[in-house]
Amino acid sequence: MQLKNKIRAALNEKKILLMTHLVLGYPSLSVNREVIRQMVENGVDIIEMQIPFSEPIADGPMILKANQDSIAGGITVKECLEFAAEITAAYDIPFLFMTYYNIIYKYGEEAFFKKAVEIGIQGFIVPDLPPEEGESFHRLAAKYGIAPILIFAPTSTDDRMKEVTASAKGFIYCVARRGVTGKKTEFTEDFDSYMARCRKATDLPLAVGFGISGKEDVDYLVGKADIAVIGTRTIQLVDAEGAAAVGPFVAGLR
Amino acid sequence: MQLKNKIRAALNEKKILLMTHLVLGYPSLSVNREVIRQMVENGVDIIEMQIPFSEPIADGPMILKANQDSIAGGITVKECLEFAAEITAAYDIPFLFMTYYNIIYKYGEEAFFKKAVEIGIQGFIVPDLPPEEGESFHRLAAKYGIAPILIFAPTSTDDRMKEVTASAKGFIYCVARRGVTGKKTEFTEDFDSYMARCRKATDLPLAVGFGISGKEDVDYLVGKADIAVIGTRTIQLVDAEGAAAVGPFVAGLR
Amino acid sequence: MTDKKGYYGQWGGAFIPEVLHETFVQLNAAYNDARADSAFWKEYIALMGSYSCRPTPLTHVENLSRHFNGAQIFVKREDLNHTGAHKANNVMGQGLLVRRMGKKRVIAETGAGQHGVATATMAARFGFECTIYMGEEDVMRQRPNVFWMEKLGATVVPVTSGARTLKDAMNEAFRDWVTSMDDTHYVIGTVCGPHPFPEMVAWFQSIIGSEARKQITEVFGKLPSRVYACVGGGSNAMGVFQGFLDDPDVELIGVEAGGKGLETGRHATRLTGDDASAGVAQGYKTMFLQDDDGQMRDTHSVAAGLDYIGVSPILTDLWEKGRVRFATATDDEVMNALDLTMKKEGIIPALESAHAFVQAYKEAGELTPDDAIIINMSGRGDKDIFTIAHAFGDPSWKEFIREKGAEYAAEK
Amino acid sequence: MTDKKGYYGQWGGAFIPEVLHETFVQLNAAYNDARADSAFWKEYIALMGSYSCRPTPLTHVENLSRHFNGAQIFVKREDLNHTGAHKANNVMGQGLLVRRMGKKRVIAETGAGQHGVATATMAARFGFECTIYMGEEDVMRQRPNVFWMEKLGATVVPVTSGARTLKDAMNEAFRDWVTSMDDTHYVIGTVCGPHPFPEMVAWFQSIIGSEARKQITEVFGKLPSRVYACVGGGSNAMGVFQGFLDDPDVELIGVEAGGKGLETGRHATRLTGDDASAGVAQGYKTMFLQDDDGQMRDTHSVAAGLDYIGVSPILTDLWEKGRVRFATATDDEVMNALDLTMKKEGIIPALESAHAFVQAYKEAGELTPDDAIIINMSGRGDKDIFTIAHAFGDPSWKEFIREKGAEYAAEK
Ligand SMILES: Cc1ncc(COP(=O)(O)O)c(C=O)c1O
Ligand SMILES: Cc1ncc(COP(=O)(O)O)c(C=O)c1O
Repeated sequence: MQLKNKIRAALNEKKILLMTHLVLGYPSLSVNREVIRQMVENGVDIIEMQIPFSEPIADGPMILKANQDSIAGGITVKECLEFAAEITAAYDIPFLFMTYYNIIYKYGEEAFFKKAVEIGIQGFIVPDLPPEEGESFHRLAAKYGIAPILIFAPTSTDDRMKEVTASAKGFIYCVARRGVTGKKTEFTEDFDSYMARCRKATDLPLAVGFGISGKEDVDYLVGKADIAVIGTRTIQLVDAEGAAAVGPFVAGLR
Repeated sequence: MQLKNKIRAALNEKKILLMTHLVLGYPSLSVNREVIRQMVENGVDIIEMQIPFSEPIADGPMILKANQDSIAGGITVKECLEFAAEITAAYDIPFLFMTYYNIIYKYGEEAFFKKAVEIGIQGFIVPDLPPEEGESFHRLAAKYGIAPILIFAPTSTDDRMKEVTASAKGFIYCVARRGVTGKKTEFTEDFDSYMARCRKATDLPLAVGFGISGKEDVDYLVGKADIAVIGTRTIQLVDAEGAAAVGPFVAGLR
Repeated sequence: MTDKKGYYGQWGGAFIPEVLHETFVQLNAAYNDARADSAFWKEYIALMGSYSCRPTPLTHVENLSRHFNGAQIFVKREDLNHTGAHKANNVMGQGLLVRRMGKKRVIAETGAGQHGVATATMAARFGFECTIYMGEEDVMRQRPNVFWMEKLGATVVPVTSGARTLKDAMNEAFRDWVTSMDDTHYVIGTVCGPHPFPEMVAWFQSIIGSEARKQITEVFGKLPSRVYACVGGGSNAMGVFQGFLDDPDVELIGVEAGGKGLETGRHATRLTGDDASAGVAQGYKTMFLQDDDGQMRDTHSVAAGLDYIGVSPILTDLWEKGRVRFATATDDEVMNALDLTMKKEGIIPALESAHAFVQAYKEAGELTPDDAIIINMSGRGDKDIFTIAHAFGDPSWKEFIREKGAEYAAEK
Repeated sequence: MTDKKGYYGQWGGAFIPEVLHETFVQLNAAYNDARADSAFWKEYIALMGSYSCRPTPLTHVENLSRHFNGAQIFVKREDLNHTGAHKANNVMGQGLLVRRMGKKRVIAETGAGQHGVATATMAARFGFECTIYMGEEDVMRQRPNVFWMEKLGATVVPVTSGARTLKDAMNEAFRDWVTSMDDTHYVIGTVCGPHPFPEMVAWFQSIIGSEARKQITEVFGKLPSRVYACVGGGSNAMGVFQGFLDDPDVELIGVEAGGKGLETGRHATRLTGDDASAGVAQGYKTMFLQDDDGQMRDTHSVAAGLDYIGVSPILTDLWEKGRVRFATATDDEVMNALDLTMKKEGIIPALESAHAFVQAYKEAGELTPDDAIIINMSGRGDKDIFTIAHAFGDPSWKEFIREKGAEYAAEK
């Protein structure tokens, strides 16, 4: 089933879906494994697994550090892919790859898509690949049935949103504010009118990410967005309290 | 009696005269006093007393240091003049002042000449005052009957020697070589022809200084010059062996 | 030479986070406007003439020419620019553009600090706020430049992520920009990054080449046989090469940092040798020093300004097309060339620039006195005393620093 | 303006040891020949254009002009010369003269090291042997300049006599010269010393004023109301003033080093205040800082290049005749002016030059935007990082030096 349809179906049962994020290899694949278990068992709907890259320009300090520590720890793309295969086999929710374009480019674009299909990955989030630069990427995405998750930002004009939507599948990732991942977002009227513009621009479900850190935020997003994305917060949690803390946290979000 | 005539008279008795040099206040006036006594008692014919100056550009390291130490020790021009008065009163040989022009200029040129006459000084050696710059100086020298001792150098042309002689009285100070005081002079054929040129250029007695350090040098000068000038060597001697060593040294020179 | 906008052959592009899309739309518009407006270029030329000292001279180094007994060697003196390097051309140009866009703040990355000082200078002159990102490692190594940036009124932010050097500072500048783009312009320091930066920086730097072409024609009566420039990001090289791109008889040679030698892996050589491969990072596509997974590698050069993973997409294209030849100079060769240049001509190239001298010296003897070659001297070395004196291992310098250090330690 | 050859009013002359008489005869002849030969000046201009970057710009500093809400302030950018100061004008000119005289070796005195570096540079370029005399105190304080001089191929001789600073280095250079004059020329660093040096150095430096006059007329349409320059020996001041000496409406202001304040006695102020008196030393007659006996006093300034007992006889004459007004800037005022200039305009005056800025800033508000003033920026400050960072008491700088010092100490 297509990612978009899966999301639509899930939304029949839940007011808002939860998508979580983690960086593969940080602090280790075995901790990742446990974190994912806790997430899935506590009701997370979608998980984006970030394959680390040495130059993650769209990420804030926390995720940046996770990327770099993971690489410093010796993680390879191959290990990430193997791990992903294991995970998708174990759990029946959609898994996405989040990574920077160079990882895909170096692997070989088509080979990477093939591999993702083989693993059962449903979508890619590539924050440094705007649609104009992704011609072959989008061709291959269509060919292999992988959803290219594209991004709206508060700085996107209506026209730009239209343009982006045209290449997007699955859902749209609405960046909640300017800046990078990791800082708290203050929800204001501006945010509401931004979300209204997003809704108008696309038929795809809307995920909201950047700075979503607790139940209050998730509650605020109900009715405005379809998916709440928790990124940095769970990494912080694992750093501070270990993988076991993730389950209760996730359970309390909704 | 005029300085020149005194020298001529003395040369009737000696093959060569000895002129020695010291820096007033170095290492102290009381050591100067003793050194002068030793010099006079051992047959020195003329003594040049250097009033120290902070910028003695024509002097080498040893005399330079003597100048600067003397000033650092607090010597004043006034003390130098008083000391000179005491010395000229005590000994019956010609005494000269050697100093740089600024000392005279600052004191007041005419006042300085007056004072020198009062003290009984017979001549001035001012190494940074070429005749062209000494118009008032030479007028005053004539007026007060003080001999302006001028300088020939190996670099002086015959014409220049003529020019210099025209303003000179007493004797000519022939610098033995290029450079500053203190370094040993090697006497070569060049030196002999230089001395011949000097002799031709002037009727005044010729003193030779710079690097004259022992009997051998003095002997060499006999017949070529009228006065041998010992500068740095006695300062070194006093530094190394004390004032008492000066007498025997001087006695052994001729 | 672009097929697709912002591409040079297969290289270039604008791989930017979506949040910057609008910023780039505006930047492209402002840049294209400025480029179409001849008054803008006139203003730029006037500014560089009255604030820096353009045209910079082309010095005929006769002693070196004789020494190598070959071509007449000419040196394009970018070291005489205000702030001491060609970096001034780029920052002052971008400064004019920022004023045109009505922005009030600039940010920049810096490695050695040269571009940081230039940007801080420009910001002071234009009255902009200024934040400079600099790897923590570099902040410590290049304290003199940090001191000047701060004195010029800039805030210097030490970057503690990654290798804590240039590329990380660049990433960090992007992170600032995605927050602050409404009033802030990111002044990239070289002909790299997402479109329109490579094209824009190359445009501002083209002032070097157009001057040099005019000057060599005047003093030598004909074009040079070869033109040498060091290549970090590639801005000084692109600057001088543009004067001669359309003259097929003028050979253009880019010189990369060979560090401890290609075979050691401790270098920053992208287009000579086989250590680099195509990739996409920091917003553009070029040849990067990266591993098989696409992770960027640590690089090394005695010259901080050449110590970078990527290279201008425009140069990569010219390399691929065979228009620009690339060569490599090791740290040791650089120190020797520096020494010779100082002693023979009284000029002190920056360590970066000295790379170009190395290759020119290797080749000068292949030509005759009827030929001319131009070396682009991108900057002056006296700003690098800590690095240069250290690299020469000068004992008196070390003693001086020891004593100064002890003096300051005693104050604590 | 000279009655007697080499005199300016009652000042100047050539108080030289007899052994140098012939050397000066030859020097005067060579200088007069060169001066009469228009090809010589043409060659000089060409050299300064191709090796240094003359004409140096005249920068309109608009931010500062607005800040003081008075005259339009223009800065003559001698900092953009090769080696970073106006000293280049003098040494390159003397270099041409040395070549003309057929001598093979040059010597020079240096205080801060600026003139030493310039001379070493010139010597490298002309292929002369080079010895630089520098007070031992200064060798220790100004190690970076010593490093460059040595790298440029010069021998640096630490002078251990006297106060072990500039004047002692000058005496020592004379001592070398009286031995070596046959093949050696003494490149005096400023408009002082025995005739023909003041006149000759002023001639070479006049390039500043003739450019500035032309430039201000072009960009401002009329002459400036006032021209400011710092005065150590007086060469940069004489350089720029000569462009306007015959324009009685242009007021010329020389700014001396006030050090810790005139009242403290720790300064180097000859023509402001009453601490100096007429004297003869170092070969010429001028106002010297000396005691009642005629012994030279210790001087003080944060700017090593102004820290000198004497002053150009030409300036003393212009002062006596009322053509040049003199003022004083204290060390503290200098640091403030430096700070303001960096922050407002992105230019870093040398500590010496900053003295001129101080006085201009004090007076700019007395004039209107229809008036222009010119500040001669004799050199750039970035060469002085050790002094400037120290004078600002910058804690990070001190920490940096402590760490570097510890690193080098550990190597022992
Ligand atoms: C003096 C100098 N030359 C060259 C470079 C290298 O940059 P690019 O290749 O962009 O000219 C730098 C960079 O900092 C530099 O400071
Ligand atoms: C930058 C600078 N300005 C001024 C001076 C003072 O010299 P003058 O008064 O001869 O210009 C010096 C001397 O070293 C200097 O280096």
